[in-house]
Amino acid sequence: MSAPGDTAQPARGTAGRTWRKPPMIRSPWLRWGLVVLLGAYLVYAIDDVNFDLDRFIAGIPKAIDMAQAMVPPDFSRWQLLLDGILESLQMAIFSTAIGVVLSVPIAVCAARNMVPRPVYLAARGYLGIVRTLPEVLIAIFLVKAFGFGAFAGMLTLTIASTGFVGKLLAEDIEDIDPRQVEAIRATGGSWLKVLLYGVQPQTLPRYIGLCIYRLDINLRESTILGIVGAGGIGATLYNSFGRYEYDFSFAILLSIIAIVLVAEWASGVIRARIT
Amino acid sequence: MTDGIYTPAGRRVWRRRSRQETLRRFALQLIGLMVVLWAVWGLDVHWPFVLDAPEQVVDLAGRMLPPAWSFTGEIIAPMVETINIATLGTILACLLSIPVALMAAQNTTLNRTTLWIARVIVVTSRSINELVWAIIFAAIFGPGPLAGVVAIGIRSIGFTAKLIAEGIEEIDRGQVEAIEATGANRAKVLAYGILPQIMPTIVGVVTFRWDINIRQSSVIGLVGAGGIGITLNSAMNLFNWPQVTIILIAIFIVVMASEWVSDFLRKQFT
Amino acid sequence: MLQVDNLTKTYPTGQKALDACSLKVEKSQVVAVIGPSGAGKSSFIRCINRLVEPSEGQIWLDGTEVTALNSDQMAKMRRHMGMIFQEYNLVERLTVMENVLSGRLGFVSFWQAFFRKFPQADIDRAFELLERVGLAGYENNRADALSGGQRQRVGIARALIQEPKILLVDEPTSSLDPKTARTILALIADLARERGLPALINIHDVGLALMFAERVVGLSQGKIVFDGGPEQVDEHILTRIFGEADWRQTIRHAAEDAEALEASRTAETDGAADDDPQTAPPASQHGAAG
Amino acid sequence: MLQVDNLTKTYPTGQKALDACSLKVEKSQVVAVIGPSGAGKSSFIRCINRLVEPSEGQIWLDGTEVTALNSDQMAKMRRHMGMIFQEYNLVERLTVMENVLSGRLGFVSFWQAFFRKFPQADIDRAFELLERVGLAGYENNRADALSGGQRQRVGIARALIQEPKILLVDEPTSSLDPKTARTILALIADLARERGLPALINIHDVGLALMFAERVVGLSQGKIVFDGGPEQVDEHILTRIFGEADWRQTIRHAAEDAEALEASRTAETDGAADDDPQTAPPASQHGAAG
Amino acid sequence: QMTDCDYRGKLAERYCDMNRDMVADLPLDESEWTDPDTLIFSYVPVEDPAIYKETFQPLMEHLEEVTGKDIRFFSAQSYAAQIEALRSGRLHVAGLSTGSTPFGVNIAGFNPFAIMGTDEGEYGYKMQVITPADSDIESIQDLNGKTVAHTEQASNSGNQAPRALLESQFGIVPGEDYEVTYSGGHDRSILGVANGDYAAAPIASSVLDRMAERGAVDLDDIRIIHESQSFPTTSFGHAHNLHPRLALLIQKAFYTFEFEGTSLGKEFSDVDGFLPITYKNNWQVIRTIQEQNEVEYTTDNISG
Ligand SMILES: Nc1ncnc2c1ncn2[C@@H]1O[C@H](COP(=O)(O)OP(=O)(O)OP(=O)(O)O)[C@@H](O)[C@H]1O
Ligand SMILES: Nc1ncnc2c1ncn2[C@@H]1O[C@H](COP(=O)(O)OP(=O)(O)OP(=O)(O)O)[C@@H](O)[C@H]1O
Ligand SMILES: [Mg+2]
Ligand SMILES: [Mg+2]
Repeated sequence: MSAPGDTAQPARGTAGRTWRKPPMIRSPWLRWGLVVLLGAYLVYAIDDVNFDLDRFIAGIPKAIDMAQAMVPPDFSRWQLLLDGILESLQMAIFSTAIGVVLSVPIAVCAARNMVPRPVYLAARGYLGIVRTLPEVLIAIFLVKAFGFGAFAGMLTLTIASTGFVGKLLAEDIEDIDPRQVEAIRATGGSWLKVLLYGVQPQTLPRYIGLCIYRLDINLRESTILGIVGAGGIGATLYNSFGRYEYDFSFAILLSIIAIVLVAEWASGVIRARIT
Repeated sequence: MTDGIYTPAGRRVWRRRSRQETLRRFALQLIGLMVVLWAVWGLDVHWPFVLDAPEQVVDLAGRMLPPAWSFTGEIIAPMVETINIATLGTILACLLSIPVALMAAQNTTLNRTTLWIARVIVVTSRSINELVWAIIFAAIFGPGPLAGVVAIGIRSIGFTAKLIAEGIEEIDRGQVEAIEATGANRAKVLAYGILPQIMPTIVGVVTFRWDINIRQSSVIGLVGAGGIGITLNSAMNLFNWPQVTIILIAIFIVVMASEWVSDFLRKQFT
Repeated sequence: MLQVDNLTKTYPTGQKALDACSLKVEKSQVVAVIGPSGAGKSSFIRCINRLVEPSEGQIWLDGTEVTALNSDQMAKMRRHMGMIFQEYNLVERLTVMENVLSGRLGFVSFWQAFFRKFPQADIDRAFELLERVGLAGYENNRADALSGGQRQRVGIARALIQEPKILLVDEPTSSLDPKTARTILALIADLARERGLPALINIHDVGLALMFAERVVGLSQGKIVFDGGPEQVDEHILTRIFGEADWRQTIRHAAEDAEALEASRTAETDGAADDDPQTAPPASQHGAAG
Repeated sequence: MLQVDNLTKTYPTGQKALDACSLKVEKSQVVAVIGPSGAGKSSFIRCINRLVEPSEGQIWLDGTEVTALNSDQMAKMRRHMGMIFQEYNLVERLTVMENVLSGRLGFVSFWQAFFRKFPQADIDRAFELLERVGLAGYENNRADALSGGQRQRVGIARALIQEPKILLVDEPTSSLDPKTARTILALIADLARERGLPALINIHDVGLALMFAERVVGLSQGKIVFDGGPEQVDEHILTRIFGEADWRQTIRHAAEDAEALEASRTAETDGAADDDPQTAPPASQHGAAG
Repeated sequence: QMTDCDYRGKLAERYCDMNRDMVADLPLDESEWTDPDTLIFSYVPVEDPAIYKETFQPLMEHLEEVTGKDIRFFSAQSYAAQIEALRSGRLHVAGLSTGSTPFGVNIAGFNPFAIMGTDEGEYGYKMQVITPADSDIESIQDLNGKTVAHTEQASNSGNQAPRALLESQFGIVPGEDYEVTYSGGHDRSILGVANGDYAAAPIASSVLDRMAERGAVDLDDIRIIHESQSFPTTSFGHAHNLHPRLALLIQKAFYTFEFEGTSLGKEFSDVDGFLPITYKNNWQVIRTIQEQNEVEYTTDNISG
C-alpha cells in the first residue's frame, strides 16, 4: 500500500507484481483434491463406454438404411396425424395453463432470495419429489384414481409442469438484479408488492419463454399419454415406430418440429417485445 | 408539448396502456380463454371415479410401504451405471449446446440464418423422442453405454441450448457494451461480458439436465445397459411396489444431490 | 427524530464499512453526509432502512427501534422512509410512471397495485412531481430509455411521492447539471423543512452540501470524524475528512452561494421546475414516442 | 483527429436525441461537452464508437470513416477508443482486476483472455492505474461489492489501460468527492496532453469543465448551441445552454479555480492519486477481505 | 366377508375363489355387482403389433351392438397401469399380455375368457432362441459363457420362459451359464442379434415374423436354434364383479366377432376369431414358468 512518501515513481511498488484470479475454492488441498477426483472419475467413466471403431463403421450403413426408410415422409394418413395433434393440443394447453400458474408460487417459495430458509427448503423439497417421481408412476397413480383418459393425462402433465417451470423460474428469480428489488423494498411495499414491481418485470421474459417451452414439451409428451391411453400425437408416433412405418414416423416428426418452431418463433417475438 | 401537461390544477388520468392497447390485450386474453375452454371441453371427467379416487390412491400407496430395504444392494450397480452414462451424456450436451445457444439467442446470433439453423437444431433435438434417438444410436454404435451417452447428449442439446439461449437474451446490455467498447472481438466479448453473466444459468440448467437424464435413463436401459430406469420398470411390471419405493428413494437422493451441487455452484457465481 | 447508536457494519468480505457511528438528528434537519469515496456513506444510510443489515448497534426512529423490527414491521416502517439511490435502481422494464407510483406501494392494496389502479390523488401527485423534476411528458417512457440524469430524477420522484417521515438520500445530484442539481436539492430541502422531516443526504459536492445543509457530518474510513454546522466547516476540517488538498475555493464558493441562495430562495423554489422547458421533450418528439 | 459531420440520432421510441451535430476536434484537445440532463451528451459520445448506431451523418477518426466500418473493423477501431460510462457498466461478477484488464482485450489472444493470462506489462499497468485512481489493494474484490465511487474509478482505469487514441468520457466524476474528482480529471487531461489524444468529456459540473477543458461544447436539445474556449463561457452562454439561472458564481469560481490549478498543476497531478490513503482500504481490513 | 371365503389360492385378499377355477368369483353380495352404462376397454400391445386406435373399431362396434352399452377404447402402454385400473374398477374389459395375465388374475380379479386363434382352434406363439446367421452357436448348450439378450424381466418369452425352460430342458441356467443383458424389447433383441451385437436372444416368434414381413429385419441375418412349445397370446377378459348378465353378453360378443374383412382381420392376418379359454387350463404352462422363477403375485401378502 502506498504511503504519502513514495510518490515519486508511482510504478515502483507495482512493477513485476503478478496477479491471478482468486480461485473459487480457497484451500489448495481441497481444490486440487477435487480436480484429481473429478479427473479420475471421468477416466473411469469414459473407460466404461468403450468405443468400438469396427462396430461404428458397420453401423453407418444401418443408420443410412433407417434414414432411407424415412424418406419420403408419408403424409397420406394426415387424418390420423391431425387427430393426434388436436388431441395433444387440447391436453397440452389445459395442463400447461394450470401448471404454469401453479408454478409461480412454487417458484417464488423456492427462490433463496425471496423467502425464509424453511419455506425455501420445503419448496425445494416439493420440487425434488415431483422430479423424483417418474412420470410413468404418477400416471399409473392417476389412472388408478381417475381411470384411463385425458383427465389423468392432463393431471400428470400439470404436476410435471409445476416441477419443471417451478425449478427453472426459481433459479431465474435467484439471478435477478437485486438493486431493482431493493428499491421497491425501500418504498415499504409488502412482500407481494415487491414481487409484483421488483421481481415480475425482471423475470417476465423468462417466464413466458418457459411457459411456451413447457407447452411444447406437453404437446410432444408421449410416455404419459401412452400410459393413460389418451393417445395424442406422441402415441401415434410411438405406434408408428413400433410398426416400423418409418416414413409415417418421419411425417409425424416433421409436423411436430413445424409446430414447435412456430411456438419458438412466437416465444421469441413476445419476449423481444418485453425485453 | 401539449398544454395539458403543464396545467397544474387539472386532474390528469394515467393509464398504463392506451385504450387501443387495452382492447388488443383484452381480445388476446379472450382468445386465450377460449382456447383453454376448448381444452377443458376435452377433459371428460368421470365424476364417480373422482369420488373414491383417494381410496384408490391409498390402496396403491399402502402397497408401496414399507420400502424393500433388502433390495438396496441390487440397485447400486444400475444406479452407478446410470450416473456414469448420464454424466458423460450431459457433458457432451453441455459442450455442444453452448455454441448452439449463442446462435439461438437473438442478441448474440450472427444473422437470421444462424438464428434459424440454431432453432432447427434445438427443436429437432428435443422433438425426437429419446427412444428414437436411442434406436438410431444403438444401430450406429451397437447397443451399449456409448449409444446411451450419445443419445442422451444429442437429446439434451435442445433443452440446454434453448434455456441457456434465453438466459443470454436476458443479460444486462450495459456490461456487454462496456466490453465491446474496449475493442474486444466477439469471442472475447463472450468470455468477459456474457459468460460471467450467464454462468449461474448454465450451472442451473446443466445440473437440472443431469438429473433429468438420470431419471430418463430408461433410454439407457433401452440401449442395452442396465440402468436404473430398467430396474424401475421391471419392479413396476412385476408389481413389486416396495422395490419401486426403494428405487424412488435412491433417485430422490440423486435429485437432491444435484440440487445441492447446483445451489453451491450458483452461489459461487452469483 | 432519528437516533443511531454505535452503528457498525462489516460486510461478508470482511470489509468494515462502518465503525461505531452514533448520530442524533432532530426533526426537520437537513444533514449532509460528506466523505471520500468508499468512506461508508452509502452503507450508513442503507443501514438505517435496513437494506443492509447492521452488524452491531441500534437505530431508533420516532421512538421505534428500527433494528428490532421483524420483516413485516420493517416493510411498514419503510413506507415512511423515502430513499434515493446512488445508482438510481429503477425497475428497468417498467415505465417512468410505474416507477414513480411504486413509491405508493406501501399505501395501496395488492390488487390496486396489480392492475395499476392507483388512487387519483397519487396520480395527480406523480404528475406534479414529474413536472417538478423536469420530466413532464416522459411518463410512458420505459426507464431503460432515459438519459442518466433523467433516470436519477425518476428515482427522486419515487422517493418523494412516498411522503416519508425521513428522507435518506444517496448522491441525488451525481448525474445532474448544476442548475437541475440545485433545483432538486432545493426541492428536497424545502420538503424537509415544510413537513418537518429529517433528511440525510450523502453528497460528494461539498459546495452544494454547505449551501443546503443545516448540519454536516463527515465520514472517513467508516468513522464519524466531524459533526457540526456548515459554518464550522473549514479547510482544516475538510482535510480531516478528505485528506490534504487545496480547499480554499470550495469553502469560499459555498459561503457565497449560500448567501445568493438565501436571497432568491422563495423565488427559485416556486418557479424552479416550471420554467424548465429545455428538459421537457419537444412536443413533436413526444408525440412520436407515445 | 476526430471529425463529426451532421450527426443525427433518433431512437426507436421516436426521441430525437441528436440533431445534425458537427464537430471537429484536433489532436490533443480536451473538449468538455456540457448541457442539461437529456440534452444528448451521452448519445453523442456513444455514437462516436457506435455503441449507439447513428441515424444519419458521418464520423471520421484519423482519416478513417468510423460510420462505414463493418463490425470486425469496428472492434479493431474500438481498441483505440477509450470509453468511460456514465453508469460505470462494470461486469458485476468479475473482480476489479478482471474489469480493468478487460481494457486490454483488444490486444491479447482469446486464450490469453480466457485463462486470464495477460502479459506482465498489462498487469503492471493495471496495478499502477489502480493505485492512481486510489484503489490499490482492491484488485480481488468483486465489482458488485464496491461503493459507487469505487466502481466509477474502476471504469476509468479500464478505459485508461487501453492506451487509446481518443478518450470518450461520460460523466467520469459523478460519484466522486471533489478531491478525487479533481485528481481523476487531472489524470485524464494529463494523459490526453501527454499522448496527444483528443478527449471528449461529458460533464455536468460546469466549474470542473471550465477548469480542465481547453474547449467547451454546449449541447441543448440535441443541437450544438455553443463551441468555444472556456474563457468565452459567460452567463449569457450558460443561459443559452441550460436556461435561465444565476450563473455568476459558477463562472467566477471556475476562473479562480483554473488559476489556482495552473499554479499547482505539476505538483498536483504527480502526487495526486498517491497521497490518498483514505480511499485505499486499511491494510488490516483488506487482509481480512482477501 | 372373511368368514364367507375359505379358499382364495393365490388371489389377493379382496377376492375369493370358492369354485377353485383360480380366478376371482363373482361377489356373493349383489350390491357389489357393477353394470355400468359405459364399458371401458383397454389393450396393451406387448408381444402383439402396435396398433392405431381405429384398428379395434370394428370389435368395439360389435361389442356395443351385442351388449347395448357404450364402449370406450384405450390403447395403453403400461400393463401396470392397466392392472391397477382394473383393480380399482376403472376398467371393465381388457386384453392383457401373456406374462401379465397371472398378475391381472391374482391382483386385480381379471377373468380371462378369450384368445385370438384360427377356426381350427390353433392359437399362440412360440419362444425362439435366435443367433446371428454366421454364428458358431448351434445349440442351446453352445450359449455357455456367452452374453445373451433377454428383453425385460416381466416378459414371458423374452425372459420368464427361457429362465424356466432352458434349465429344465437343456440344463443351461441363464445368468449363471451365460450372461444376461436386457435389451428392452423383442424388436431390439432381434435387431441386436441381426447386427451381431448379441450372441443370441430368446424372442417371441410373432414379433420376428412381423418384423420380417415389414422388412425391418432380414431373415437371412438370423438363425433360429430353438423353438419352444406354443404359449398363449394376449388374453381377453373382464373384471370379476361385472353383472353376470353383462359378462355373458361380453363373452358372446367376443365369440361371435368375425375378423374376416375388418381392419382387425388385416392386422392379425392369421387369426379368424376369438376362441374360448380358461385361465386354469390354458395358462397352466405360464404359471409353471412363473412358479419356477419364483414370481410373487399377491402384493397384499408382501406388504404383510
Ligand atoms: N456489498 C458489499 N460487499 C462488500 N463490501 C462492500 C459492499 N458494499 C460496499 N462495500 C465496501 O464498503 C466500503 C464502504 O462502501 P460505501 O458504499 O458505504 O461507500 P460510500 O461512502 O458510499 O462511497 P461512494 O461515495 O464511493 O459511494 C467500501 O470500501 C466498499 O468497498
Ligand atoms: N435507449 C434509448 N431509447 C430511447 N430514448 C433514449 C434512449 N437513451 C436516451 N434516450 C433519450 O434521448 C435523449 C438524450 O439522452 P442522453 O442520454 O444522450 O442525454 P444526456 O445528455 O446524456 O443526459 P444526462 O446528463 O441526463 O445523462 C433523452 O431525452 C433520453 O430520454
Ligand atoms: Mg455510496
Ligand atoms: Mg448521459
